[in-house]
Amino acid sequence: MTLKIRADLGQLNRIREYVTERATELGIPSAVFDDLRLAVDEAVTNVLVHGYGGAGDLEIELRGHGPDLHIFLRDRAPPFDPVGNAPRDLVPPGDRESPGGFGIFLMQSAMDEILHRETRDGNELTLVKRGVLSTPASSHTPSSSGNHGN
Amino acid sequence: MTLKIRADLGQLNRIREYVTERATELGIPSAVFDDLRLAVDEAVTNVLVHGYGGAGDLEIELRGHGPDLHIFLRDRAPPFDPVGNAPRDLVPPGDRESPGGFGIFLMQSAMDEILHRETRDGNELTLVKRGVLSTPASSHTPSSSGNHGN
Amino acid sequence: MSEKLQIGISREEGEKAVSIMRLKGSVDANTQGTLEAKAKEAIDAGSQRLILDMSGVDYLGSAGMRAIHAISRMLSPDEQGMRSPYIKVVSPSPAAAKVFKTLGFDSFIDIHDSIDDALAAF
Amino acid sequence: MSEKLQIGISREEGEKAVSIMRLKGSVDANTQGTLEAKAKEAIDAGSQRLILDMSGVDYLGSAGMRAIHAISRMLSPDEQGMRSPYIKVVSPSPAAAKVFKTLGFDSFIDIHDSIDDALAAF
Ligand SMILES: Nc1ncnc2c1ncn2[C@@H]1O[C@H](COP(=O)(O)OP(=O)(O)O)[C@@H](O)[C@H]1O
Ligand SMILES: Nc1ncnc2c1ncn2[C@@H]1O[C@H](COP(=O)(O)OP(=O)(O)O)[C@@H](O)[C@H]1O
Repeated sequence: MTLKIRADLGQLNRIREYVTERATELGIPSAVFDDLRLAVDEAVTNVLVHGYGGAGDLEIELRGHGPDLHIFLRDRAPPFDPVGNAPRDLVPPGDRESPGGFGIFLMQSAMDEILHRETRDGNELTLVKRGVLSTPASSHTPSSSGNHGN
Repeated sequence: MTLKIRADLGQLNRIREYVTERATELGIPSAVFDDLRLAVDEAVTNVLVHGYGGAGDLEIELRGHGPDLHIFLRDRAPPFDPVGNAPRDLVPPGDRESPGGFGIFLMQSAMDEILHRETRDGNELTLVKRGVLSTPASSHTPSSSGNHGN
Repeated sequence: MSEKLQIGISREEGEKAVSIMRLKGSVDANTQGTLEAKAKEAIDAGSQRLILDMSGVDYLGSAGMRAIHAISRMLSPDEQGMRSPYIKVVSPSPAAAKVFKTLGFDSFIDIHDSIDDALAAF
Repeated sequence: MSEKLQIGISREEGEKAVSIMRLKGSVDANTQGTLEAKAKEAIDAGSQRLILDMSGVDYLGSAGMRAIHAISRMLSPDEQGMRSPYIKVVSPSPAAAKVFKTLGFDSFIDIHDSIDDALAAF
């Protein structure tokens, strides 16, 4: 179950809805949905705006990994690691003319871990939210579509 | 526990709050409060406006009578029986220039029974709401202040 | 607890000449006049349509319904129809909505869940 | 489900030159420009203070916060203070309120439960 989409900013709504739908299917508590939608929206927005300069191909996959949720975002944009480029400290918005770094900060605060790796033709970001899936004791659950990675 | 008050329309708020407070003390379910406040407000308003022509003395008492609530309203205004003067059918507001009779209609719809009697110097209205008090089986509960009537 | 009636008024931008009246507190015989007077001010200042935002109303009795009826007549003095097209009510409490229904006002005046829905219905 | 952003604007009667913007839908990178443009219109038309009614907002992300920051700068271009005195936010969802807090905007912009409370705070 992967969403493959030629995306521009007009698709952000649809992408957030996809996250909600898949999270529902996976049985994730709805209290967590806001964090997932926020993290995906921020990550995708940055890829579209800074990576593609507007529009480009995206893949979005939500998959259980034991009790954890992994959200994979794949693009074909120039390599960029948002974690390595996370803002140091957040400066209050009143303090400067043009505050920034909000997106990566929010993305990190909404998830437990964010991993970046360069792929052959772009980037794969893994957004991890821990302990949101209820699994049969100590099993490693493959997703229904199998677990053959990228 | 009787509220004795020299009332004008500016006291309607306070009178409705008194109803809420006493109903709470009596353990009446809060779902019923709106009906009680509505009936008392409409009855008191009519006494003030039509009976006293503005302001006058009022007594308001909420008392359990088995499972039923009795609300007594006593005034010293000219005798008037709202029940005997209830509007026949309610005409939709769009139908006529100046619809009226709303107050008595609402009062009746909010309560199970309304009794009027002339007293020595005015009126006593009894607004009855049935089955809103939980009582020890089949007892006739006097109110805490005793049951010596008017 | 409950308060007397306070009314804030804002004028919607656009062609429709709508004013939004935010009611806060109690609409009873004591405050009926305030409501009618504020509505008249808005109408005199050019508003042809009114939205009564009742989300802040903690009490509504027959006096409020008389006020609403009077206001609907200010807005369409000649009409004698079943439905008042120039006044909409937004977000009454369950108790207030019951008063509307009991007196048959729900077939006289539209009730909406949001200001935007009420605006769209004009 | 969620919608793009629609914005209704009304101008509060009174001395304070306040406009109330009712936001409905999503505030994201796609709609950030709409929000900024509508606010600019209101400011150009004379509004010196803005209330953003967020009760209808189903998504707010960093783009929305950049818009709010930009609007606060339009309203007070010279000031470089800790608190923006000319913009108030009303009734954000819990998720939206969390975004404000996470980014430190809660100490930059007042958040209120009702339009009347926001108005009183100007
Ligand atoms: N996918 C990306 N490709 C290239 N640069 C990026 C990407 N994502 C983020 N950036 C850079 O990181 C900066 C910080 O991003 P972010 O935290 O979203 O803040 P903002 O967009 O508010 O400046 C951006 O301004 C941009 O320069
Ligand atoms: N306590 C009272 N004393 C005298 N007349 C009364 C009294 N209560 C009601 N009335 C009369 O009954 C009429 C109907 O009352 P009501 O149903 O409250 O409608 P409204 O006040 O809207 O006309 C009043 O107009 C008034 O003439």
